[in-house]
Amino acid sequence: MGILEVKGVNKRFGGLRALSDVNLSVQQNTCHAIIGPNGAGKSTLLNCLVGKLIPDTGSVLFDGQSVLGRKPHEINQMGISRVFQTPEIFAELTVLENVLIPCFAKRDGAYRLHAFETVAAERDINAQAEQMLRDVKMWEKRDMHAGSLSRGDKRRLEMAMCLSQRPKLLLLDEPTAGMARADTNNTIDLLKEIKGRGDITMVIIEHDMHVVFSLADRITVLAQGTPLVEDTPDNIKGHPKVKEAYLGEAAH
Amino acid sequence: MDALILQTLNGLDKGSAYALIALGLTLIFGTLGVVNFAHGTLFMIGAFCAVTLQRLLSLSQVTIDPTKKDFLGNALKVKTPYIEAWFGKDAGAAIVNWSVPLSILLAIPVMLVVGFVMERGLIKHFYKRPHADQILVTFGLAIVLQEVIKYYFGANPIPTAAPTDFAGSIDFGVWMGFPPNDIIYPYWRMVYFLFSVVVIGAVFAFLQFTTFGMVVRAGMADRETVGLLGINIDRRFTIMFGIAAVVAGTAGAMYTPINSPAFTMGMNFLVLSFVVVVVGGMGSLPGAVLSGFLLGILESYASMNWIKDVIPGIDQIIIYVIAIIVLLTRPRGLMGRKGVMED
Amino acid sequence: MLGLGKKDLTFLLIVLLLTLAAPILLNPFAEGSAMAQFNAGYPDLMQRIAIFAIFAVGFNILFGLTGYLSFGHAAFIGIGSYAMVWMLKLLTMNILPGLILATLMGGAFALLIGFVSLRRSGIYFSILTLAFAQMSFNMAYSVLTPITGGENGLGPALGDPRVLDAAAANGTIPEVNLFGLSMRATYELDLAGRVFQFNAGYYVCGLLSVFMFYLALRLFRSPFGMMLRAIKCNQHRLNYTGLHSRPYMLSAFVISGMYAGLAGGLMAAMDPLAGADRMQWQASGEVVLMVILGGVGTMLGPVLGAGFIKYCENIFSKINDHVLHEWFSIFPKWLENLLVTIVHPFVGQGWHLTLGVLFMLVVIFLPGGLIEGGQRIGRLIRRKPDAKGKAAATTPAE
Amino acid sequence: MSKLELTRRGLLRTGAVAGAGLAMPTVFASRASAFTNEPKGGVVTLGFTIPLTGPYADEGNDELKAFQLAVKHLNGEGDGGMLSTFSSKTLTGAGILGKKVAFVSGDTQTKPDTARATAKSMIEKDGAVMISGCSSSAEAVALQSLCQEAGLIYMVGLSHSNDTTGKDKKRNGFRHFFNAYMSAAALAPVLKDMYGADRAAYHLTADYTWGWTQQASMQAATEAIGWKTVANVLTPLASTDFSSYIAPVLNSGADVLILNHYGANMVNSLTQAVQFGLKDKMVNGKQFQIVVPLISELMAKGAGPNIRDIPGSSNWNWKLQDAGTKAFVQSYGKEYGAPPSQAAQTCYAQVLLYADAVARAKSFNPCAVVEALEGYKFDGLGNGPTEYRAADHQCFKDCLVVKGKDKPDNEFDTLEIVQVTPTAQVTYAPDNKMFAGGDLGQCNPGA
Repeated sequence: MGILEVKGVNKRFGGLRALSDVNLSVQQNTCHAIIGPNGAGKSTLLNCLVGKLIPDTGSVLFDGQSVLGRKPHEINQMGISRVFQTPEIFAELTVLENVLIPCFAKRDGAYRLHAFETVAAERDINAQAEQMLRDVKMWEKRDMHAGSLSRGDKRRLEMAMCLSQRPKLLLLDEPTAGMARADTNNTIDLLKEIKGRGDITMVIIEHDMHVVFSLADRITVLAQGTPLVEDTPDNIKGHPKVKEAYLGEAAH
Repeated sequence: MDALILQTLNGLDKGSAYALIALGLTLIFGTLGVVNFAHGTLFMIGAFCAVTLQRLLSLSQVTIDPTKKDFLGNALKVKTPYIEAWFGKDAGAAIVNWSVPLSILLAIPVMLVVGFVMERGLIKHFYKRPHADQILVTFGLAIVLQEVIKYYFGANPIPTAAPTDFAGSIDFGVWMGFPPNDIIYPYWRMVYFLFSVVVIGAVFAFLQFTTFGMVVRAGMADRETVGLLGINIDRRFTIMFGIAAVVAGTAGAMYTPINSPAFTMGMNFLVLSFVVVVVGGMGSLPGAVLSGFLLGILESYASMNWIKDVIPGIDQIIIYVIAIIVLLTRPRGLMGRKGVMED
Repeated sequence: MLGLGKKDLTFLLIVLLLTLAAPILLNPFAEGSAMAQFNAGYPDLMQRIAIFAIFAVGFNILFGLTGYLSFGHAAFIGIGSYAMVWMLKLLTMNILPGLILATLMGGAFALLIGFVSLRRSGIYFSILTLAFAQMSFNMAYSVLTPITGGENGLGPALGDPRVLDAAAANGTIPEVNLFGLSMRATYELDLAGRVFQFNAGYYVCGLLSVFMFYLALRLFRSPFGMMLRAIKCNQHRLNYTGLHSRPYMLSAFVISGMYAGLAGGLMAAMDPLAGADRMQWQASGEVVLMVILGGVGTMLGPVLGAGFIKYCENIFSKINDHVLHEWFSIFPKWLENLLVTIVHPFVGQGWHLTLGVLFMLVVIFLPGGLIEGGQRIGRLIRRKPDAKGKAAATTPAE
Repeated sequence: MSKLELTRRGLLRTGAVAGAGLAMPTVFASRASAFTNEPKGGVVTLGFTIPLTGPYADEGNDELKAFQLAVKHLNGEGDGGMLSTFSSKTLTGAGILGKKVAFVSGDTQTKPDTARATAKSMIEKDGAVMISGCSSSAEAVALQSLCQEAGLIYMVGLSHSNDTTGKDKKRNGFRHFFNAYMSAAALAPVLKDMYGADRAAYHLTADYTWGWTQQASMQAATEAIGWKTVANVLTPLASTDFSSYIAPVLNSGADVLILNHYGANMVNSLTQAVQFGLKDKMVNGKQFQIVVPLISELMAKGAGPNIRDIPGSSNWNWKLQDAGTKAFVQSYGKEYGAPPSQAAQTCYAQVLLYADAVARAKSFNPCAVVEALEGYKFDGLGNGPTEYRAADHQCFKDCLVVKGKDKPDNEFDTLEIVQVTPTAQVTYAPDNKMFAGGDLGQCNPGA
């Protein structure tokens, strides 16, 4: 039994069948990549995992509990964090504040009227945030407005925000999209390091095969809304079905 | 039953004013994406066009008539409007009498200019700013325009009469087989309702049947794509802003006999017209018109004595109650489109 | 100390000192001098500035931090005022129970209105709050007249029970007080031709406003304040970070409603007649003007804005042609007349025009309000090479 | 206005202190006054609160003109107006008690809230020793209680509600204008003559103290002559569109519409009633009629031809032929080019009455002024012999029944006087139930 169990999920948009009968099992503390050509339903699947979309049929269980119909903040409180395709950060807040917020959310839950405590006085949380920013090598930039960061830094910041919550499951939606090669490598290193700690499960959606093959323990190939194959990276590399699925797409 | 018909009629002309203002607001919002808090002020400026014309027409030559005495015992000063001197007494008096309908001729160019200047001079710079900024800057503009009018015309309402030919009321009841005096309706309000129907019809026809209108409608649906076709959408939108100003302005000018124009009338209508727009659905022209009439009529119904006996004070709050219910149950309003003003 | 950093503490102390010394600071010109009409150090105006500062600071907690533009906050002012007057009528002329009830009622109504309005955002939220406020106003003005006094206004009367007070002697209504200290009590000090009025009511308002300012300062520096700013930035991300934005918004709404309720209560305490007009949407618009003019999202901005508008309303509006002619009398007659003609529309009855123009200029050119204007000027004067780098790094909540 | 004298006082005091050398903390002398804003220099400041915006703004503008004129006359400028016809001869044009009269004025927006704020700043900033002016009774009641609390005299402007000198009367407040009860008492017999005893009335009433008491007075008086009351509908003072209130009148069975509206409110409601054709209709076999119990020249001007033949009552009219009226009309007309309205006359008279009371009492102390005014009998201010009744501070005098003139000779010829109702007919006992529930209380000198 995996930490994340997707069973028989179907989703239609009008006449379009976005997901049909998707089954997926992600084992604890592994990195599971989902790849597939454009329009294969990767994003739809991800949105189903975080409660943004509700599948027509089927179930999504995380840690034995259903995530369907829950609001995003409830899902996050269950231990699922998400990195978006374009970095979603608090642009007008400082880098440090961006990381403090998830730390508070982790400690205090979805809502707490901590109106008369002072941020600066919360030593534990500040220490946590500092550690996290040092980990991603952004401590020097802690006082900058997050909106003025470079794209790569924004991505790292978002990652730091997610990781600072020590989630059980980290969902990454094309974490290296639009990044320069050096940044991509940095990100891979960072993710490898996190993975190396052995206390986190990752689900990653990615186009960049380099990233996928450096990180993933298992790979699911999605095509036209159905999982084509699921296997280890080595086996996927030479799989005929995968080649067939990607054939239409010149880019890959 | 007769009371219901009476209040329906009564609601129609209130609704006409709401619908006309809401129509203009929606045109601006739909085409330019700007929330215009100064729109009520345009209505007010239109109303003062009627006042101005009336004043212009009654500019008088002063002669002294030594045979008569004024209240202080001095010789009486007699005023003769120039217009009577030029066109003869009867023709002159008739022109003065018809100054309100005639003021439309003044209101159209004035409002076009006001609209163009507003759009080119101010609103243009706010297309890319957040809606809150647009609300704030147009709110500021509304205060400024209102104060300018107050400065020139004073704080008091200025009675502006309809042509005497429209004095009195129609007895609708008699046509429908009710006893006389059951359902009466002033002629001028009838005129106002017909006027609003014509204006609304003209705006829809313009959008529906002219190429210009087609482009604008396409632009309302998808601005970027139309821009890509090499059509200068911005200029057309400026013209639409002018048209919206004209709709509001003429509506204001024609409204003067119903309600004496005062500098506050714009702000008074503004809140209501926004409620109308939101109930109708932001960006939906038919929605604006429909909800304008609907709210006008419901407001009239609510002011019926027996309803007020059941729910005291309902006439004062009905519009807001409806707005709240609609917004909570049909977030996009009665006929709103998806994705308008939604974050 | 007081849970504030050193910088904030100094800041608060300065505000406190300014508040205490206001009767002197606002009366810089000798009585009878030509400039005396610019003196603002009389109780009524100082009370008003303090009260509207509370209102604006509270409004800023909602609008400044979360970016939700409410057009209906005046309703809470009215509710606070009515609560206050009813306490004065039923319980005692001591303002304390009234102030507590006013704050609570403000909060309670805000909870109700906020709960419904916050289901929507953006302009829909603005319209919903507007609708609620207009509804409250119209009801207070018509059908609720037995409770609110409608157009007459609601004030204490001779026949009121006032169960906690001793029976009133000689047919006069007892004075509004705080544990016996009359709100009208004024100590007048005649010094070098200046008459300084130290009024008990003002000090109640002033100290309360400093206290409310302090609470707001704490809130701005708290995790809660940070969450609210995060809502303004990116509500989407906040939700995916495990935080439920709606209760945060609702709390902010209720807190700002309580500020408004307290302000309304104080208003009625300083002058025990509550009219429905203070609930009208134009009154809600006024607080928006204050906050924007001063500097939205800043600590001091709303206070500045409130002071500025109330000062103009009371002082600017009294400048008539007569005064203008006096000012410009040093110029030749034709120039004097010309200047008076130019200035005339902007002063006296026309001060709203000045306000409108200024407001537009601020929205267009100075989105940070007077505070930003001050900062820009300060930067121009200093012009240090490192100023640029620092400016980018300062937090917006100065 | 000039406050030169005050400066001198300030200088003198500063000089004295400096002379005393490094002497004492007596520098911090608190100011002692016998009463609120005791005028200490050669100038006395009066505060005029008038509505320049809002539904009664027309009246407010006229009041301001009258106040300015009265101050001029008190200071000996202009032709002296009613100073010469006033029965008391204490006022000689040398200010009040030798002090030059200055004034401050402020807009009340026809709102009691704003009126109080305006008055407060006049009291605290400008040092006004007396407040006068208003054109709604809500303002009057609000200002009266403020002045009672602050220890000033309040000379009511245009306020017609019974409550002003009824349940909300105050020792420090005085009303020259007549009231709703008097209107009804004067009007009812005339209405009976004009329209007969078998009538059914429909009331539209401004929803505040004045409207309520006016409606109650009219209902009582018309029912006493045999009329029936069909309905009474309250309309908010702020409303401008009355169509939904007027539309149901005709089929309600009523044949008279009584508009308990004033100012712009009344101009709008009357215009709309005429638009609905009410004036031309036959109901119950009788010509439908409209009555406006309180009419002013300014409203008549605003309503234009619509006011023709409509009866109502007035406190005063410029066409009266007594010496006081003539002097006032001359003086006002020359200054402003139009005859004064009843609002102007009452405000002008109030300022004179106050000044005279101060002169007779030889003190600005409110308590002395109260004593001088209570039970005071005077004449020559346009209303004939008048008494300030001590029991409720209401003036008792003749009042007028007027009606809109059918064929006006000129633009000011809007009303004609139907009847001058003698004082006796409109007098009532202080404990009349329409005025019950109030208490003058003690006079309050403040400070």
